[in-house]
Amino acid sequence: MQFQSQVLTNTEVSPGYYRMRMTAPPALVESEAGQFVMVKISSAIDPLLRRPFGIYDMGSFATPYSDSGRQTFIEILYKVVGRGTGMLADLHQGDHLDIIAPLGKGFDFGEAGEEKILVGGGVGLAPLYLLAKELVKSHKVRLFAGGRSKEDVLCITEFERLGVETYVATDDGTLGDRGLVTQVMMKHLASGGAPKRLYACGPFPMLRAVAGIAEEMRVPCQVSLEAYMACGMGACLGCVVKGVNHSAETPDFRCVCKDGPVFESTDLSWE
Amino acid sequence: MQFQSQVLTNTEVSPGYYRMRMTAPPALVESEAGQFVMVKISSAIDPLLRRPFGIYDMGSFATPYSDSGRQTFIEILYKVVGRGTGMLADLHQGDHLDIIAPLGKGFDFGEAGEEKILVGGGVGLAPLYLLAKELVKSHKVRLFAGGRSKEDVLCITEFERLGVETYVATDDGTLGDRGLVTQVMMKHLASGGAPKRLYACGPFPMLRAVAGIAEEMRVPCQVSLEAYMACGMGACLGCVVKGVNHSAETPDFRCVCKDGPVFESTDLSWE
Amino acid sequence: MTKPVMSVEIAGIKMRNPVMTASGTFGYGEEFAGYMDLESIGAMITKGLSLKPKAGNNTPRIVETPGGMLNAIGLQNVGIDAFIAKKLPFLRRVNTPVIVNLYGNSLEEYGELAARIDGLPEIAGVEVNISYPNVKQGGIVFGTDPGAASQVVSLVRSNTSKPLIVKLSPNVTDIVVMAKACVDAGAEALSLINTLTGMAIDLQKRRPVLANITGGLSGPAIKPVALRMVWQVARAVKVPLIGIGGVMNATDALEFILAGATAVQIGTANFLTPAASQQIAAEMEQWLVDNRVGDVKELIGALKS
Amino acid sequence: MTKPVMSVEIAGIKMRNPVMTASGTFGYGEEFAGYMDLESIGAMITKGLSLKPKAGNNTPRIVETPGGMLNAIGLQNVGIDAFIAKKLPFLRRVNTPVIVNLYGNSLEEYGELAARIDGLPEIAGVEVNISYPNVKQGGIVFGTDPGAASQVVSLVRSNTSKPLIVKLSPNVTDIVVMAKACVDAGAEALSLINTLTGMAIDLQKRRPVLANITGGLSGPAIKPVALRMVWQVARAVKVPLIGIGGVMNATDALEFILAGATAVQIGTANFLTPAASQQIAAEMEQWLVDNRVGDVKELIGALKS
Ligand SMILES: Cc1cc2nc3c(=O)[nH]c(=O)nc-3n(C[C@H](O)[C@H](O)[C@H](O)COP(=O)(O)OP(=O)(O)OC[C@H]3O[C@@H](n4cnc5c(N)ncnc54)[C@H](O)[C@@H]3O)c2cc1C
Ligand SMILES: Cc1cc2nc3c(=O)[nH]c(=O)nc-3n(C[C@H](O)[C@H](O)[C@H](O)COP(=O)(O)OP(=O)(O)OC[C@H]3O[C@@H](n4cnc5c(N)ncnc54)[C@H](O)[C@@H]3O)c2cc1C
Ligand SMILES: Cc1cc2nc3c(=O)[nH]c(=O)nc-3n(C[C@H](O)[C@H](O)[C@H](O)COP(=O)(O)O)c2cc1C
Ligand SMILES: Cc1cc2nc3c(=O)[nH]c(=O)nc-3n(C[C@H](O)[C@H](O)[C@H](O)COP(=O)(O)O)c2cc1C
Ligand code: FES
Ligand code: FES
Repeated sequence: MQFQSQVLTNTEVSPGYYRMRMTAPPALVESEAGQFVMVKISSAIDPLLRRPFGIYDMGSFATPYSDSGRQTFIEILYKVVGRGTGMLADLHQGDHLDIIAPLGKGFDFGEAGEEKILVGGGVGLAPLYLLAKELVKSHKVRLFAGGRSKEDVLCITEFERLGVETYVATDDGTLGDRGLVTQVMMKHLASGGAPKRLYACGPFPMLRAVAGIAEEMRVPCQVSLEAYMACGMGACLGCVVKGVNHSAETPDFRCVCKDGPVFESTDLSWE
Repeated sequence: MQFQSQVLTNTEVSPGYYRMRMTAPPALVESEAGQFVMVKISSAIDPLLRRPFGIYDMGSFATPYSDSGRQTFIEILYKVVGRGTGMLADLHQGDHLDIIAPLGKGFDFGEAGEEKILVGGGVGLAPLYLLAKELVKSHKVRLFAGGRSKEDVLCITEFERLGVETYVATDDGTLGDRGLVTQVMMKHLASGGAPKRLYACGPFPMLRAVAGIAEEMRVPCQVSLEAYMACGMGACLGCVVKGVNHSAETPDFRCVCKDGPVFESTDLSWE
Repeated sequence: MTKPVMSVEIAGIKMRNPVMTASGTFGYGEEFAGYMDLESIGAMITKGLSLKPKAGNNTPRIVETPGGMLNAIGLQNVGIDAFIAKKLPFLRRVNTPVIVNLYGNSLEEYGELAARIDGLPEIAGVEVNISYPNVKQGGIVFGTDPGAASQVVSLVRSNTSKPLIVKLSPNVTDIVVMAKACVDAGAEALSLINTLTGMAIDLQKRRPVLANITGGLSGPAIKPVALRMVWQVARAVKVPLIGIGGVMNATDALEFILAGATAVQIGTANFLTPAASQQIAAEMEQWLVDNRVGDVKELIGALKS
Repeated sequence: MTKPVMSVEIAGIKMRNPVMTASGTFGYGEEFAGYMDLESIGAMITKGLSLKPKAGNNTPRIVETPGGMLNAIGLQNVGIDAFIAKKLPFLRRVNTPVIVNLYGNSLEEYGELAARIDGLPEIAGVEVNISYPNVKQGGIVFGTDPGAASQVVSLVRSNTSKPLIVKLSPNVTDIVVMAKACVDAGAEALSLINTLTGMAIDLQKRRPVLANITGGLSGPAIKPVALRMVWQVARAVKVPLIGIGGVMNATDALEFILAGATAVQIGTANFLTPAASQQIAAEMEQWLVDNRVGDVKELIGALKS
């Protein structure tokens, strides 16, 4: 669905990281954890393309201005990395955005009661929050959050409020354990019981490491990927990744936008 | 001079017409009536080129935030005609603009004591206000303001507050006399004494008519022209108009941006 | 006022309005069904189809540039047979002409492709892509050499009786020479332009952004070049033209028509607004109403110059 | 860290840094003196000069396009003699190399122009414009025909001993062919690219916007095409290249250098920010410091691909 949205809040939650809440049509609360939005940041031709962001949270609040008495909103959590996100960070309450959402395939919640592990690197935490919100209803959930430094570890309090057990790792040791989040996770998993499902979102090397761990532990693992996108709906074929059956002769390309962004780790080629 | 400016106010003074006040460095109060500014409306590449606007007013106000205790400002009066002016109209207090000013040659005030006539068509009134402010110090000033309809006649009260005698003409007769502003002017001039100098700004046909009247009455006349501009400083040669000596063999092109925008009417070719 | 006439005809293909979707930017149509009414536009053109399925290039395949984008998809497509088996059944149910965009690695492949679709009633016409700049083998030669282009067009012409449109590359010294060669060889209409060859560089990595190094530039940035070429070709050939390049709204579309195009194709704009083609057709109609033009055909080549 | 080396040399012209101003976008230099330090950049190139003063085209001569602008100034210039008499004295006092951009209506005029400036010590070099697309007579032919280009370059070469740069048109099928023809005929350096030929239309008036109908497209929109051409030519010829087309900031400039340019020219950007060339040179130096590059020359053609 394409719709016009208004910025409600746009707050810097950590240096260079923003959390933005914006209005959305009521149908948007049906979005699945792991789905994403494509945002046209300016009605001008610069930047030309929409920018993709995972849905961080959604909900509604009471307002006298809507017929139903409630206003639906969605939230994104984003890092300023270039021109588009830089312009996004400059927006104020009341500014307009043009959004296409919800897009892509979300996470599979697995079976009730099983323990679930979430692994997030940096802003890769974004789509995991909505997932956690759902999972805690019927599962024990642990989160391993990694980042380069303490500024890159986001919204831990929000996860803890959900009742998620959180572990933090930073490359420089300024918050939580020092080291890669996957190393820290392995240490903790070695002591506790084996989880039943892994979910990961973050940089590609981290995802590959998590996929490897899942393979070793023989547990299912879903990863959420990023790719440079033009359309977000399977039309441009710009965002492809190699599927597990890919070879030069028998191409197996999958669209991150349409077949993903969430994939079973075993469906992808990890070279 | 190129400087960063902040919008102070941006008000719709008539449907489709806005008056914008923005901060400027102290040196800008030295600008001459008739000079103009080039505004970069967005730091993005769309719109790419700066847009030219006459300086409508300038001054300073007391503020605790500046070292000198005062903040200099300039004002423009503009009509929304396309993308650039449309985006300008959307700006709010505190938004940033990149400005080059002052540019071009301003009006010549002539001799003290002589009666001066100003003729403005639509938003062509803009540069005449600052001129009037100066002229009223030592001259009697009359203004003939024209427009298509009553919405297109701007800021008359402001001129009257300066002590300028104003006459209004509209094409449809919804305000003042019905007819072309030049016709109305001729009627009034026939009755009063002959003025000593004419100043005009507005659409080209109006300027040509005023130039013709001036020639007949043998009084000096200055006109302020518009042209599509890229640089505003004499570098691109995009904004030229034909000078009085122009012919195919002996080209006489003048830059509106640098040789103007104010010209003696007798210096131009009016074909 | 009565509704203006919006219908046009290209090489015998009757379209309800002059708005078509450009090859490679509209998937196989079905991707857009949830966003717009596929029966609101003039025609749909498929992703470029080759004889065998093609994997396409490695990623990155796309990158934004000022006012445009570069793509080097490398013609990833399911191949003509899978298209016929899996994609055409959906399109068959849509009451809008479907034009297949064909791309051959060799002269023979073009001929074979044309023969393969000749008997299919649900295909309204063929757009031959001789201009694809991203695939090293062949493509660029057919698109920039009048003799080679002529050979391709003749062969396709003799292998199918479908309406035949040829899509031209802008990466040439003289587009008119290419246009004439194609028309002389049997093209009944010309589409122009395909993408301009360009490149983007990642300074920090000191690498080309695209895995393919160069790619095709599309979007608003190329509109002035496309308009110029349509105008030039319109004065040199008699067949209908389809204007392509940076059409984002009805104004852009009508400019192409004034320059001499009978219809336009919407490319990059589909990525920004999935319903762009439908919206543009509707806005064009409104413009005709507002400006008291009874038939869009009155505007074809109506530029005063 | 010690300051990085910013100096480069083009055809024997020593420049303090690789930033030059492009012909036709920097007036005769003096227009910019109030906005920047003319001694902060590598070189200045004059507005295109012809043998006789030229009136240029009628207006409108310029129009904005998406991410760019079209111009059809028509080479309005004071003529070579008035330039020498009236404009050069100012430039003589500025300690920055001045390169004259020359444009002839005929082969002979090119030769005559070259002879006219040969003896002037204040002129550091010549940039021959064979690519001007706006003047019907001649220009476009020299710029798109390798044989004609070769003739012009040979004649200029034999009429002056000044460093000889040739500026190429992008409106060709194969820029490498043109580049090689010019180098073989004696060009010691190549500037690329000049503007892409384009057109803009005023829908309401149903007229071309420009009085000249077509014009030259410049600005950010053309950067991908320019980068691609610099990269192609860099791999084919040995002479230094000057990259031109949409350079707005130091990142753009350094991208051209990675693609194979020894220097860049700033064109349209001068209109947006009169001190653009000075700022870009300063930002480039800062980038070298931040990225620990000791000499800008290390980056020439350093693209990994
Ligand atoms: C499905 C999906 C979900 C995403 N969710 C989030 C999110 O929740 N929060 C968040 O901060 N970011 C998210 N991203 C990444 C985000 O889209 C990019 O950071 C953003 O588009 C960069 O825009 P820019 O204009 O600031 O960067 P640019 O100036 O365009 O580029 C700056 C850098 O970012 C890289 N980049 C640009 N576009 C993308 C892209 N589409 N994907 C990955 N890298 C890109 C460029 O290669 C370049 O290195 C997501 C991406 C995808 C595909
Ligand atoms: C010296 C000078 C002083 C000016 N002072 C004022 C002023 O005080 N108030 C005011 O409202 N306008 C003024 N103008 C006109 C103003 O610059 C244009 O209206 C504005 O640039 C249009 O920008 P746009 O992006 O909205 O229009 P566009 O979308 O670019 O074009 C819309 C229409 O406006 C015309 N136009 C575009 N640029 C110019 C231009 N530079 N000059 C004239 N017409 C143009 C176009 O041809 C087109 O018909 C002045 C122009 C000049 C040259
Ligand atoms: C992602 C992408 C893929 C494309 N694939 C094809 C293709 O397969 N065949 C073809 O003839 N043109 C292809 N094109 C070119 C478009 O059909 C069109 O000619 C071009 O994009 C210019 O139009 P635009 O500026 O409206 O996008 C492709 C363009 C894009 C952006
Ligand atoms: C207004 C204008 C006038 C120009 N005049 C000339 C000229 O006289 N001679 C020439 O060789 N190039 C001329 N050019 C081309 C520029 O030098 C440059 O090659 C082109 O603008 C691309 O660079 P840019 O994108 O940085 O502007 C002109 C360009 C513009 C915009
Ligand atoms: S982003 Fe276009 S296909 Fe995925
Ligand atoms: S606007 Fe560039 S010379 Fe006047």
